[in-house]
Amino acid sequence: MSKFIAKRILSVVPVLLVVSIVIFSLVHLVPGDPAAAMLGDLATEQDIAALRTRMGLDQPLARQYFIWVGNLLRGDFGVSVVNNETVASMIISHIKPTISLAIYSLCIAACIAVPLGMIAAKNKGSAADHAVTAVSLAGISLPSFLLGLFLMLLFGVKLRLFPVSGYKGLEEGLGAHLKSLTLPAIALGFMNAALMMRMTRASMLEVLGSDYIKMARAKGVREFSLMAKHALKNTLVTLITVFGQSIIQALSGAAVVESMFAIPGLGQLMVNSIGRRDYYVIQTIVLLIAVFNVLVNMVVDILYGCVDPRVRVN
Amino acid sequence: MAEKILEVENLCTQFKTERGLLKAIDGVSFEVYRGEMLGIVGESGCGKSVTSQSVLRLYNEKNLAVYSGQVRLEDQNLFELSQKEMQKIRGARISMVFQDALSSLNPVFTVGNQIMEALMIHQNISKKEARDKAVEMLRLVGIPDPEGRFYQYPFELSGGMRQRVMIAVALACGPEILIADEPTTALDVTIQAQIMDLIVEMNRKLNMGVMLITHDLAVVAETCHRVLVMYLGQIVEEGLVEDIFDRPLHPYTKGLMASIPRLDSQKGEKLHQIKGTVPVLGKIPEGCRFAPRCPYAGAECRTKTPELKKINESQKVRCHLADTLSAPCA
Amino acid sequence: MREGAIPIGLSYVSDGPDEMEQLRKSLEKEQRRIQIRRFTKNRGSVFGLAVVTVMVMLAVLAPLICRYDPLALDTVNRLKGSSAEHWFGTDSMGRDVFARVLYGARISLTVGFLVGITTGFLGVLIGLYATTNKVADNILMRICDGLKAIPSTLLAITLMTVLGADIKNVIISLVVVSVPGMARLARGQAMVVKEQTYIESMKCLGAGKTRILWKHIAPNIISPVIVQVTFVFASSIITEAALSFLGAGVPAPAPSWGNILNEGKGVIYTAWWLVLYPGAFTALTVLGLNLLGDGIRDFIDPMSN
Amino acid sequence: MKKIYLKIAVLSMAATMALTGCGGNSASSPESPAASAQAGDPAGGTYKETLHIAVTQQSPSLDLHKNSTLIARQMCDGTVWEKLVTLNANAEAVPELCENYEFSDDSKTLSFKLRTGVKFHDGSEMTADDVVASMNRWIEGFSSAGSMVGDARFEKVDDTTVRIVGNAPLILLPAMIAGSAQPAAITTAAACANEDDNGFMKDYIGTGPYKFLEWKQDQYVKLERFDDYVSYGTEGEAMDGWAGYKGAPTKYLEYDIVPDQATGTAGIEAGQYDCIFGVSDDDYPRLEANGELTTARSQSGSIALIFNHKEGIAAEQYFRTAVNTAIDCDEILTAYAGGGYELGSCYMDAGQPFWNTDAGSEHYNQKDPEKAKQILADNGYAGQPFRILVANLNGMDKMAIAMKSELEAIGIPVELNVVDWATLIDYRKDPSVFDMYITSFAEVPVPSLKLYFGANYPGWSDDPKLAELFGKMTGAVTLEEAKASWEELQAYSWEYLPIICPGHYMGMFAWDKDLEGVNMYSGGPKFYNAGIKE
Repeated sequence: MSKFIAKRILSVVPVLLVVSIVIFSLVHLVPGDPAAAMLGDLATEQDIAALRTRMGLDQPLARQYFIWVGNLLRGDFGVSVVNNETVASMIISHIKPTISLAIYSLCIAACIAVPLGMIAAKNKGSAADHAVTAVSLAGISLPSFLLGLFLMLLFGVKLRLFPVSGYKGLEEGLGAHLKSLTLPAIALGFMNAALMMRMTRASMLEVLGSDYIKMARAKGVREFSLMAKHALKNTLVTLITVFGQSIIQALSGAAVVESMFAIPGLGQLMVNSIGRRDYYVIQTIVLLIAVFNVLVNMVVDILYGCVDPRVRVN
Repeated sequence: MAEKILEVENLCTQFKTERGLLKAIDGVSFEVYRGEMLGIVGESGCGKSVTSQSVLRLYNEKNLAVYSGQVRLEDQNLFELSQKEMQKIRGARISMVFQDALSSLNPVFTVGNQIMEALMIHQNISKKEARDKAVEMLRLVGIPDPEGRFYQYPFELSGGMRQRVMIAVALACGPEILIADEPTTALDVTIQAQIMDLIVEMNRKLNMGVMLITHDLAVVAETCHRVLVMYLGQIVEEGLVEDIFDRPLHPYTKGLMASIPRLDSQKGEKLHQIKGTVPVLGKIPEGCRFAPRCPYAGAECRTKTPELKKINESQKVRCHLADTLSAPCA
Repeated sequence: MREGAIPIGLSYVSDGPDEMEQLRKSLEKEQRRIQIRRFTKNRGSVFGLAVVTVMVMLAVLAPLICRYDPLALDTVNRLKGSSAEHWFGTDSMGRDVFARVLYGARISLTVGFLVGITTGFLGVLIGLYATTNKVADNILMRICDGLKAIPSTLLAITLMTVLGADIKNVIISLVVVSVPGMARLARGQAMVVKEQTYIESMKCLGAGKTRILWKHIAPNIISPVIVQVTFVFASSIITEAALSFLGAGVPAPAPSWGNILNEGKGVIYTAWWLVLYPGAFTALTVLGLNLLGDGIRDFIDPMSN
Repeated sequence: MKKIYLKIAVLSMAATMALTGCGGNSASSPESPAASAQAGDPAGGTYKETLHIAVTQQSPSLDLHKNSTLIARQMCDGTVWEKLVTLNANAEAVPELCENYEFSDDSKTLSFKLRTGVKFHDGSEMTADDVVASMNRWIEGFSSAGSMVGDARFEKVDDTTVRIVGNAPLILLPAMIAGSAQPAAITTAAACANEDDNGFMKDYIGTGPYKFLEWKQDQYVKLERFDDYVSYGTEGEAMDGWAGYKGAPTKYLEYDIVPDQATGTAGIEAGQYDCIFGVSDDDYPRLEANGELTTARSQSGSIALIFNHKEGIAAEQYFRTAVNTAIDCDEILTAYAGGGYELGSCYMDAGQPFWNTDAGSEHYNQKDPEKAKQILADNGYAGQPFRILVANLNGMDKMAIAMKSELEAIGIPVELNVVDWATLIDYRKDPSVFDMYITSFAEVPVPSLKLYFGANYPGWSDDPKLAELFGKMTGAVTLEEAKASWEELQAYSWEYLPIICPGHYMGMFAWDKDLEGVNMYSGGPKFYNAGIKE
């Protein structure tokens, strides 16, 4: 197992290399630069040019890349153009809302989707099944920003059940925290829920149609135990994959939802940073998400091994 | 004759499909006696597997299958039981062995666990007893090092081993009837023989009735006492092995027998073939179901459905021409 | 489906080779008939096909259906609700929303379609050639992994900022974002097919590499690719809308569903129709494509579900 | 000739302004913000502890010396930092941290007599050294100031006097100190020296009624009342523009950063914010009709359609004239802002009534496509495409779309290049990629800060007569003289067309109807006298 993990960790290196080169070149190919953004709307060209030189942006690109990577390896992520804050502290202050939002939306998704998907599969062709299928199709077809707008209009303005925007940190109380995140979490989680429901149903159907379920039934296993023991454990592999995908999706896809609901998370930081050409912040966030991506996939693979003995050997 | 333990009477199984109800088996009746081996043969799609699974009511009755007729296990009609009562029959009194052990054993549980499960469901015994018994079963079906194998997963075993494990699962609770649905099809020839030997041995040792479903006539000839020949959801001929192999009455049975390659046949001689193919279930011909492919079929055969008639003490046949064709053919 | 599938197979006793061939053909025909029936019996996929067809028709026939030029300004009549003249109302520059939504369908569907097709082609190309050379395979797959590790919306936004707002660039960005997934799929499938005996036998017969790749492997991996293409089509429509929603998609004044929505976002409280109609069209089209994709998958591979 | 601005003069003027309804503000609510700009009285009752103010963006830095972002000024100018002088309602520079200031007869020497006893937020007292350091840092960070004073710098005369001796008249300098995009905030000498790697101030220490408390990126900027604040005016008296007494009735000002306009609007309707910035024109009528809210709008700046005078078709005078003759400013601005604009040919905004002039207005908003066609035909226009570079920021691209449709009607093919703002800032440096770009200018106190008159500013209006008139204005010895030159300059400008100024955009705001004392003079609400009585 440790060999497997070590191998996986090592395989992160080429991925990160590719990601860092791609994102560095992209970011530096984008027209405009942070110097102009730092000086504001009415700054003169002279002032901008002077700042650019000061920031080392007139150096050759390759040199800038190696400087950046060198600093990264030393644990120095650089400094943001906003208020001269270090990228590390900026990310730390922005990652909390994103994590909260991701966990919240995943909880909503998983708690609803998995049982519903199983019920639908168990009662294939029933009204419940059709309802679940319809909801999951709607979810897959409804972009989060549309759903977000709708939720905001309905629950925030018309019914006033939830605040339309404005993030409340955990330090302001769990209730307020969750309340401020409910609408965005639904907007973000609905598509994941739909996907999970669909996958749960599909893989459950596949499992239920399998020979070993027939065999289990033939040896007299009770229906509940059939679902809860035989079927669920075999469905877990699919569920773990979908769950892993959803975590990545929730973290990386939060940009639109976060800026819509004014949640100061990583996604919003990223979109804002693109606007102000905050090179180091953009690059670090993308790298961070890439690392996270790889880590989640690794954890998923390890969990596979726990669930399915066949994977353990390979 | 030995004690009759299972009696199937006028069993019909219909499937709910996109095109409405589809009759997969139509009025099948037979008995199984204690200690006997009953072979059920026929082409793929003739309904032999459906028959065996209908006996255990394995098809989902909510949205897939509609059963009618009777399946009596010692005067108890299985079709009248609740699902709960049915669960007590399955695996305990009637067990089943499937064709593909790799897909039929749950991949995520150890083989020992799967045998124990059957034991713990039906017998009120402790985990430890169940474990010991499971190891015992593994030994019984001829698995070397049963203690070690106990903790292995199905994918870690060879095909023959897996099949033995499945037989162990099926026999764990000492059933009165074992249904073996093409138990050797997926195996190598040498392993096939070993598994068949095992089934025959178990049949003798445990004195249970075995329903052997297969399309391998050679296996039937070697192991079974009686044979049912099925065609398109009906039994077309029933009889002792000797009867069927030596004096087949139904033209279809004759065709089957003629198509067995024989050592004494001439090299280069073409094997016998039955003309045409099995029709789709939805398009069952009128009259005798075999008529379109039957070389002897006359006018009556195409309009009137024949009954399964008793020809002699042990043999029944479903053919209008049974009497005229009773002379042995080529 | 699997539970209901009733085994219909070849008899082990059968006819001669000619008849075998005939039989195979008739069986294939029967199979096709069953597939088509399965497709048409599935109300979802028929609905999907209908929605997509209607959308395409609306897009193609937009100039005949619309009374207004989608670009014609009429600032006096800005942000007017539905009326006999303007079925879907007008936007903040007085343009007819009905016309903009229909013409928007042209752009959104074109973007989605071209992204789907291009992604499919490039994915197969990369996937196939990745199987021919271990080094190339490693490099290509690492690049794919790298690109996949970057969140697609963010990657697309950045690409758009680099390339500049232009429909062509929207397509390029979305293709870059979706090709890695497709390439991985194609490669995986190709790897499986490659190991199969008939490919081995083709090699023994001395068939050229390119010939084997395109004539023998490609057709065998095309089914899952086609299914995936419909899903890329659908997701591209969503991503395009998201890009435009964030102001980095199809540039004004050309209408796309995303940039109509982007405009509507600012006035959602006064002019909800600017969000509702393009939103509904987007959701409906994506729904249609998803259903169609499911239908196609069942059609090609009934065992998949 | 000596001009001394004294406290008394300011007060009398303030009274007049109050009577006339306060010049530049056009508040549409029944409760005029100017009327309610009564100084808050912390002693006269308790006030809600924190005001939540939703703003749409945050600034890269709050260093006002070096950063020209509007939001930084809206939050901090006059609130955290004060200047030697500030603007009254007539956009004249009047004392704030000085007792008075005076020019020499040639207007080349400007001296300030400093107030004493003014406390910085770090507890220290303001000295002449602090002022000199701050003013000189400002000059170096703000190239418009730099180009006015050349290499002249502030110097300490005695403990309470500082002065600057310029090479040319400095008559426009006080207004620039008071109200330019980079106002001359006074901070400590130590804070001036403590800069980060990019040259921005690290510590935000001012003399204003609020001290900087906390800035959570993308969340909020929080200010806290500075208890040792010594105000300039007298308690209870009305403010005049930005000048006068600041009472700080509210303990905390929290500027919440809410980028999405619709979210902000929904938030104030749901009672989550006490005030929101950046209300869109489409939401404005609804908020105006809401009995719980007070709304206000004021001219916040002007739009500039800037021609490329260096290369391409727009370098031709006839072409610029034709474009200006053809366009319908009303339509262009409606497309951009709905009802959130005001027409007007004056380059300066309503907040600077002193500089208001209609010189050149006969060339403004002619909407005469036929005449424009004629001009094009007479000059042999061959159908070269007209490339407009525009950002999708705040819907500015809609102006370009409207122009495209208008210009194509007279036979000018228009190519739009819609980019994001940072890209526009980059692209506009290259004269080969555009013929016109669109930008906007926030209010400036003096016309010399209209950067587009400079030959080096992207657009490159390199015209001898324009330069001469501009020089005449900046070199004027009295304000009246400067005003006269400005009129001449604007009249010529409408012929030469360095830019087309189609009109002014409105800043629109809404706040809780119980919120009193919001200062609405120029550039958005200020809250140093605002509070909600409990």
